[in-house]
Amino acid sequence: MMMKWGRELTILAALALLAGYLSLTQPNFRDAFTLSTILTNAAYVGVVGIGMTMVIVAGQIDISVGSMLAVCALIAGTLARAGAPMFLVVLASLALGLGMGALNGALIAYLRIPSIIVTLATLTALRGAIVWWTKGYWVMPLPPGWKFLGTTHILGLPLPVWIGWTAVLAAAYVLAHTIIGREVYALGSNPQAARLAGIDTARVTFWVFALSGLLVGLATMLHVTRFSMVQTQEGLGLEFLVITAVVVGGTNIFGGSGTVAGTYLGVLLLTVTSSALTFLGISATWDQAIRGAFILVAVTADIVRTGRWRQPVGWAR
Amino acid sequence: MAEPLLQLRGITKQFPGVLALDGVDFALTTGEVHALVGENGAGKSTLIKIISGVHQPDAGRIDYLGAPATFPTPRAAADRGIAVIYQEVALFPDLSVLENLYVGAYLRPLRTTGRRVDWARMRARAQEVVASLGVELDLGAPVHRLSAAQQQLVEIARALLRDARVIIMDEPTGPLAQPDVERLFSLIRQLRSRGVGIVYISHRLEEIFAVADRVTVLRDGRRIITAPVAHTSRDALIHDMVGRTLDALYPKTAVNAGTPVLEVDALGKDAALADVSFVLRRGEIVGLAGLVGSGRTTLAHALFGIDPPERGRVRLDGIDARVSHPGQARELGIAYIPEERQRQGLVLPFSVGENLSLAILRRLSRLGFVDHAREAAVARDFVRRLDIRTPGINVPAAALSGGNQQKVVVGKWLAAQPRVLIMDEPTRGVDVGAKAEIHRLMSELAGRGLGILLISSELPELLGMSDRILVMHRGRITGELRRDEATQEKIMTLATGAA
Amino acid sequence: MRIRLLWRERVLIGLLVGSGVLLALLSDVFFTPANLLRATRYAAEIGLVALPMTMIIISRGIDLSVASNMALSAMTMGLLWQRGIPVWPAAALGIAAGTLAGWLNGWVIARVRVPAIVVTLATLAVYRGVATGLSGGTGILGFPDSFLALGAGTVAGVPIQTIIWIAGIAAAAVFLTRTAVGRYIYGIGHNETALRFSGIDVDRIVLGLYTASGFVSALAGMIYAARVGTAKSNAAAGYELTVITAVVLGGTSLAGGEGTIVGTMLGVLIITILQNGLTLARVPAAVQDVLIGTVLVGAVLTYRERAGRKEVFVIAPPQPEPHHAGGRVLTDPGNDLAVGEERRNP
Amino acid sequence: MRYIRGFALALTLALLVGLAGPGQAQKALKIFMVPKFTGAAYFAATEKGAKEAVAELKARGVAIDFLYTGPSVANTDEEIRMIDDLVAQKPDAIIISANDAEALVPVAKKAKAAGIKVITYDADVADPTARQWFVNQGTFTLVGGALVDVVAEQAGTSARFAIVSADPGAFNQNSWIAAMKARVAAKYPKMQLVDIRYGLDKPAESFSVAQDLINKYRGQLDAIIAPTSVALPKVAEAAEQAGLAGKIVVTGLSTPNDMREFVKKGTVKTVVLWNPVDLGYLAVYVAHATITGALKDGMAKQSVRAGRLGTREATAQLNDITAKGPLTLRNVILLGAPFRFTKENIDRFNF
Repeated sequence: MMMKWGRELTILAALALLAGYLSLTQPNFRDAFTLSTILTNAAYVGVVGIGMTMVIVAGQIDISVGSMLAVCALIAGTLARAGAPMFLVVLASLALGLGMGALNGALIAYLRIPSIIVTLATLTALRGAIVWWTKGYWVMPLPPGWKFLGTTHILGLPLPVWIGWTAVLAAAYVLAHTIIGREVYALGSNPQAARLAGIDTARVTFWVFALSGLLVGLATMLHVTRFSMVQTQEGLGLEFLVITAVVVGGTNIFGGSGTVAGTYLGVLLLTVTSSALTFLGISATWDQAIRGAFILVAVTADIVRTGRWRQPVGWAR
Repeated sequence: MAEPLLQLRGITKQFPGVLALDGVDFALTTGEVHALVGENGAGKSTLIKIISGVHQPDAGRIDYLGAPATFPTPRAAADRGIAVIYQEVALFPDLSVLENLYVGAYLRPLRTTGRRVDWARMRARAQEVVASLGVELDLGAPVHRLSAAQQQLVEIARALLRDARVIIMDEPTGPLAQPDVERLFSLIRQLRSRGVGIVYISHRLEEIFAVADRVTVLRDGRRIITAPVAHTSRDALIHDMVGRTLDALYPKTAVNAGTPVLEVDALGKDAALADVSFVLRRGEIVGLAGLVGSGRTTLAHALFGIDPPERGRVRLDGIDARVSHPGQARELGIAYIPEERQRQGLVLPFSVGENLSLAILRRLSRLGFVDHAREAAVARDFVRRLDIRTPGINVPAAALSGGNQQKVVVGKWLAAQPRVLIMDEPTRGVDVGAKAEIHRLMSELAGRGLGILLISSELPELLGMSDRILVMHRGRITGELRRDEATQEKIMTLATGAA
Repeated sequence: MRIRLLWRERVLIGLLVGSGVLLALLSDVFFTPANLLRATRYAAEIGLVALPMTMIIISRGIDLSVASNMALSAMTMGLLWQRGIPVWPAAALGIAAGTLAGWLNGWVIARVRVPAIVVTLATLAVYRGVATGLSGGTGILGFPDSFLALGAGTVAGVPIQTIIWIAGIAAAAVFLTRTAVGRYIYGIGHNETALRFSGIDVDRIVLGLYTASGFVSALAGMIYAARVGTAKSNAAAGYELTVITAVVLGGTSLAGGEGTIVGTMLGVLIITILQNGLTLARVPAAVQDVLIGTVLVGAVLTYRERAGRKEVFVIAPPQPEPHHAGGRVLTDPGNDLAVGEERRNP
Repeated sequence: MRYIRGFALALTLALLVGLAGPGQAQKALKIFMVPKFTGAAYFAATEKGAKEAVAELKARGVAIDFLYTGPSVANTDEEIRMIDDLVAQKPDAIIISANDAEALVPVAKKAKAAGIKVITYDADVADPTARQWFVNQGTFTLVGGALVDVVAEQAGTSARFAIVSADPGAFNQNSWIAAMKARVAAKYPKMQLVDIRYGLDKPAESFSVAQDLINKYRGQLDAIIAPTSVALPKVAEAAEQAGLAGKIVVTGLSTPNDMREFVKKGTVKTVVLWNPVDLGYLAVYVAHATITGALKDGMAKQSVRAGRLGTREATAQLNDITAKGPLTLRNVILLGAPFRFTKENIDRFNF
């Protein structure tokens, strides 16, 4: 058990250490509201992280999530402004995410173009399309119902946190205990054997990307409904943050293993680290260097912990 | 004889430029082990693929369970109870044993329609099957921690879980040590008694006599003969396979061992290698026997610098040598033909010529630039000397047969002009003709003064080719047998630590 | 010297010529020597960094930290110069810093065996972060003209960095196709284990590749600083994606083992002339982004269509018989079969 | 066969280009305008003003070939490359807002050397000799000072305030911050700047950084200034969600359109900015006057007539504070004093 959840426990320990230190030295960090903001900011990243975990476990990568999020956000905002009821807006965001994810998935699974190339292209092309279409104008003002999803509180925590947790738990269950979920792991672990075992690998790959898109659509709704306008710059650099969280969370970047729980803890750790820089008053100019070094140390430590670095040969780079 | 389970009649399969199968008949009855033999390229794999739904025959008919059948996809064949255990293990290293048993055919909970995986039911059934095989398997362990033999057990258990009526085993003993082979055979007999039909493919003829009921020989896409094994002999089979009479399979010539070329003194590496000492002389072939995991390959890797030793001394021609890296080993004159030919021995997409020159490319370079003309000359020279059958030196190594691929690996190391040659399972998966050629080559090289350390799990090969045999058990050498005193029983006694 | 091009390289040349003709029709300025030479100034930085990147991707690795390294080395140079060290020694030290940063990537990848994508993703943040931290975000300017000439000067009308780039292309192409280490790099991409078992010091080559990438990135960083006349921590932001796009467009396979310097050069040129020509044709930048994404997917799609059939790719002297080195010759029809395929012995 | 696919690709390219590329006008004054990036309402407002001026000039019989183009996201390198490409088309004037004051100097110099009139607007280049005129929306001193004054008026002269800025290397933002510090030192000695954080001009980062500041200094922070339009709405949002709307002063630089909701709700009482439509409008008039010679390079005591704005003085020297300390701006045309948008006046503006 220790072995199986080793990575998750390591992150949990790091998280506890950091949060513990902050709570002791910074009284305001202990505040319930601070905790709630951290959880809320982590919620949508965590939801995107679910999709990214699936994609990476399946042996692929998706760097277009940030651009997809911006597209979903802008179209959702535009619909809301046109008077569409909120449930329709949410459905539209989900459908749009699903559609863009399906486009990625179709190009990757059926036309067999490497995923990094496809999503690199959609990353650039979608962002270009946004600027072309909006000319930089933000979507606002938004109708009063817009912020319902983002700002309603249940038991002291905003709705996005609950939805995020539900999604993480559901995804953890689906990945661990359903046939499609297990097929994702099988595919990432040994694609050729997966084919021989009768798994429709193209179909699984397609759905992994489509689902990743759908989750981006959901994350969009958790994120932008907290604000009274949709900015065209939404989602910039999101892919970097999410991939980092997935890797810190212990998912093998080459596929086959990884958990949604690890990713969610990774997201939390990065969110708390980022807040810690402000709370501890660390000079913002060193911000990026510290975050990068942190990732390097976390991943290296894990590789040393599991003894992978001592393997003499044959370990894929 | 029992009822026919699977019957193939007049199966023909044409690939562009090659007639892979030409009107082949093949029958399998329930509770039968039917061996399929032939040289590489004879059509064995194509036949298997037709049975398992990978290929469709151009002509001929298949009857399965008494009715005409077609298998349009591997899945269709699998669903009807035809399982294949491939040479290269088709498992999922990251997943647990339990899960590997079920990938592609997960069980769902009874009485629900969901896509949920019913772990409890899967575990219960798996335990039942594993217990019925009389073996132990930790269902929770990830497969990458299992030994080759255990991984094969997983594959067999997987076939049984799917109620396989026909199990095709393609070179199943390749990665196994002798006791594991024995265990596999008893397992096969057990399956036979349950009424499973087994198609057994192997290059090791001894195994066919040990386990099979009938044998079919294919050559050049045609069936040569089908006969009960009791009515045939090794030599007859070889003759049918090769199409001519083969000289001795183990053409060992007697040599007078020369001065010691390699002296190993108390070599050690944590628990895997415990104070191993031995001497290898010029012209000598020393066999290294032992079970998988006994430390044979660890010893080879230590000597070759892949995984350098922690303790002990190595002397080459009487001079102390430290090998901390394979490049150093090469420069000192130690060569190593690795166990896994395709993974460790060859760069498959590289051409035959590029593979032959790989270890000596720097020697073929002037001022860092490769002298392509010299490289080509060297490559052609080795293709000729080792009789590597290839259309040319710029054909990718992947296009060659196993035996010829192995000759490329040998050629690569002979080009480096070694004084010590370590051969780790040099004839695994190599057909009988090429096997004899590799053995002849070993004798010839020893005759020219090379010291050869031969690691093999195939006892007849060790007995046939070695001047002396060292037996390892749990990281130490437990005994040494002269050629004239060695027997399979003595080796096994030492190898299992029973002595 | 006989140069035989891969099919995908011929596609790229077709694409280059085709888009060149179109752009010339759309803008009268485009197809003038002055414009094309000027455009190569921008190609040179991307193109230089793309050379070691090609080799790294062939070896089945990746270096995402190149652009950050450009900023870090330029910043190092700037800070040293600001503290009174003459510009050329400062530049040498800046290049040394970049080389060291590359070496550090290589060390963690080769010795600690952390996957390259993870290491360089982290150092992408670290190197730029250090540059920002050291400089506090402010730029340094006022370098002497002798240094600025590196980025703005010409020799016989040809920009200096273009000359450096062309020299780099020649050196890299010769290195990759003619030397033993070049061959090993392809081998590492195909099967690293087999190379280790052939006595080749894979770790040292990998270390060397990332160090070289650091060195070239630093050199490109100097050229960049000289071109814009400033050393600043946000220099060359996002270049890593452009470089990788160019390399992949040039036909190098991210799965390792396949790729050429000529292809990479064509990839860089196509991206450059598309950006240049489309700007001249007054196509908005946003549309250019969409277009370049489409071209990338389209090009890779055409390569994939042909991936089953391999061709000879050699730059080699004529040989009396079909020649081998570096060659990939097709023999086995229909070998896209599943596990356990028997190879026919002709 | 093998070339067909490549040809198809080229054809697709041709179609796309054909759709997007307008023809070129003949024999007209070519004026190109390159903002920092096109994806922002602020720059779209300057485009609006510029086009208004172009239309007026055309109505007066001046043939103008006007092009507004820039990188799609803020990117120094792409801006440099685009300007260099545009210079090759030999425009009569080019109007630039620099993503990076220093890095754009060489390309601006190159354009000037080629006989092109170079006008900077919104964000100047670091070397005044690299361009003819800088159309200044309001000096850093004026704008930074105005922001601090707003804080002093609304939160008292001993307020503790924090700043959420764009990027640690952003020259304009750093200069406004320097001007704020100078103003605090000179006029409000009891006022205290407690922290500066950076949102990297990304909405999500700006938001979480603002939240972290609010959470850390809970009850001890009187104001937050966001001198960047991406961060300001997110800071306002963070204040609202912390239940501090109206209790913590939020101000900064942004357009009335972007901030209208917050101003009407009272979360943000005052937004400081100049009129970007007027800025673009003025820039085109300055460019035109420079081309025609109505404005002569480097000469003091000139004025430029700018349509509905009337005339603006061309100043040879203007003292200002920047990120690099005090600086004397040269050859500047000042739009005017920064404007404060409040609940009362905000509906009069649409940009």
